[in-house]
Amino acid sequence: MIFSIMVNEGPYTHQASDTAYHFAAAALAAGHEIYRVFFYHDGVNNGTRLTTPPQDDRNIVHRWSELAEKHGLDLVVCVAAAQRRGIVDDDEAKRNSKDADNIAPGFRISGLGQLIEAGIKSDRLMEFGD
Amino acid sequence: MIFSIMVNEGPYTHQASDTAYHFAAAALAAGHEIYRVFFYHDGVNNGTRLTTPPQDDRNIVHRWSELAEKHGLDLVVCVAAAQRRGIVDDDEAKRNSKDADNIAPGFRISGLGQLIEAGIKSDRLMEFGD
Amino acid sequence: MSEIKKFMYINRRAPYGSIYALEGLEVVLIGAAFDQDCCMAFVGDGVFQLVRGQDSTQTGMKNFSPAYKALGDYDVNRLYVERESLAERGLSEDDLMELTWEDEDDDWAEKPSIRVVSREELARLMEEQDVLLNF
Amino acid sequence: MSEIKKFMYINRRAPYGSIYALEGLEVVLIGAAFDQDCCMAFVGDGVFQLVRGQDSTQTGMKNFSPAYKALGDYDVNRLYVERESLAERGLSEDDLMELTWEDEDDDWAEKPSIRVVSREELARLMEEQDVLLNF
Amino acid sequence: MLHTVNKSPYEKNSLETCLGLSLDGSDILLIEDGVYGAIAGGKASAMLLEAMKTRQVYALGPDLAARGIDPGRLVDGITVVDYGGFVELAARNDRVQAWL
Amino acid sequence: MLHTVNKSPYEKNSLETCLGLSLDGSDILLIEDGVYGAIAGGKASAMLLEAMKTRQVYALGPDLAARGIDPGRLVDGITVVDYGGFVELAARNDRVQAWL
Repeated sequence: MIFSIMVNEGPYTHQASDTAYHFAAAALAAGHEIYRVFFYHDGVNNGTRLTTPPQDDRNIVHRWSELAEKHGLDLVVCVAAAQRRGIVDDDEAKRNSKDADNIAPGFRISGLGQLIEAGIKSDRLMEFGD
Repeated sequence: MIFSIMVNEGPYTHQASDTAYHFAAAALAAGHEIYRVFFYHDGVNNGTRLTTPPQDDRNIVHRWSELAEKHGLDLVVCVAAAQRRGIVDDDEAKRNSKDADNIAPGFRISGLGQLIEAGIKSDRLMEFGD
Repeated sequence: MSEIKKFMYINRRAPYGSIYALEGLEVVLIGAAFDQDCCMAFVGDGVFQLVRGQDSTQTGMKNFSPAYKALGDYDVNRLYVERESLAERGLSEDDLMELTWEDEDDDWAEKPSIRVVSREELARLMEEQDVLLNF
Repeated sequence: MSEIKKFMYINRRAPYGSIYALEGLEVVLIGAAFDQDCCMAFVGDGVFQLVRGQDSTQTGMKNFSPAYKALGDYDVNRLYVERESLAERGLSEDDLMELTWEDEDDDWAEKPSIRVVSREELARLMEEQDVLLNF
Repeated sequence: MLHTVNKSPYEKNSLETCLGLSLDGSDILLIEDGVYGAIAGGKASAMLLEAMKTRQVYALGPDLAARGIDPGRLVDGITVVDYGGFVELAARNDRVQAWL
Repeated sequence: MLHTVNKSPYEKNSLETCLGLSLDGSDILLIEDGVYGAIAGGKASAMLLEAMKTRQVYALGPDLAARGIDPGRLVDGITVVDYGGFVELAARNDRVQAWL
């Protein structure tokens, strides 16, 4: 079965990103496919490489990057939501005249159409938020 | 009268930062003093210079920077909350081996003691959150 | 993409207090380009999104309520509003914006997009969907 | 800083679902170094923060409940828990962690930190404070 | 004491908790989505009317306007204030408490 | 249809709204702070017991454990599942709805 996952809240503040991660890992372990993970609203804040969580806590951003690398996941950060919140890749930095970028490995910035497409192409679109 | 203000949510997602801003502006207009604005929880996300909000919308980060410059406000971003969420200044970038920083003009990163001190030194500590 | 799926966008949040209503609407407007079968539901505090006469000038926030009027042009012309939610909040249908669409199969007659339905009707409509997105 | 103010940290959120409880506790522990008069209140879902036997291993989240046991050492020894909130949620005082402090004025006797109070008592305690911080 | 409430009483328990924990003579200011509780005829208005026997209730005008709520629609006796009025309420009361 | 609820019924109206808009035969999974609604003897348990006459209710074990809720404390008839069970419920039902 093909799943897609939507993450609507940033790391640490709400449990949404944690639950989504464990759901994704369990779905992959059960042999399901994950078509896409789409980060919307504050969920885009999962895609910054500048976090330094306490050493005795999980690293939410790294965990997504690693799961993506291991399973070839498509981690998409919504561009409109990202602009409002300051999540930027190299292209976006140039386009908006920013002097730095902060996107984490394995994440890419793209449009809302990617969410709709995920809804069309997947058997189930799972939403995790606040 | 001396006010301090605590902002607990990021820009755009919740109205907290907007209400806090208008409260601060109204307090200054009425001749009150603002000892400090302290950004905690997701509130630290108000302090990134990488946002590009839609052109027909307010720029929340700029607005704080400008108010701070005009009135000499002390805008403090909590370091522990900022580390979890990827808000970084030059010093923090070096300390945590990050290749970029994203702090906005007029904001500084400091410890939670700054919040307690604001509570002690101010007549009223106003909290805005979700 | 030849598949046509039924999308329902469920709105349960008030506008302005948080961004979910605005960013939800952005999804609906983008989604309309995909030629799927889509409708919206307004439940709980979501009904407040459709209240007429919104003026956010003094808050400095963007008044995005005019964008709901564009939905008809994007063929999003079924906006289900839960009757019980309106009543609990001291509202009636007269408090909502007039939202319309033009029916090309009926000589472009202008028809209302808002359909006030009961909780039970809405529950049944939800069961007919393929994708349920919540804002 | 010679002033001594009364700080009350009011906890209204459950742990784990959101970070407010954890980051609130971090404020209390830092605040304890400032020699102010401080206490905590647990109201509504905040009472869930004190439930014993928390084990977050399977969620991958940090179990921060042991940190409440450190509060006594920081002289934060008045944790007011609203009785009505416990009862509504199907809990009793026996479901809460045993939190204690040592009273140096009473030969270091170990005393309980948790004080279950009525809604009315809590409302009066709030009026005695200088600074009320909510998490 | 000034209590602020920024949540809709139809979604979250903040107003109810505020009323349970505020003493007679308190000032209560509804802001942000909290202003939805002020609509006359809504289910929450009974709770507010009861509280108003012993407390003064205010609502933030800019938040009412943004949400399309005409002041004529409010429960009788609620005073509408602007941001300057919010500052005044905070200054006039000895302490403030934010019910989020 | 699978309905997930991630909010405490004592703080927000998500569970109540879910029960009002779910048909007989639905599966309801309590996750995150939603699991607090499953405690027997809590005020919310009556609402859940009524719903369970026609619907199956599940609770996510890892979230119960994190919050110190022993499965023996749950309303009778609630099934505890792990993340794999969550995936199974999502796969087995034709559609999913997240009550946030």
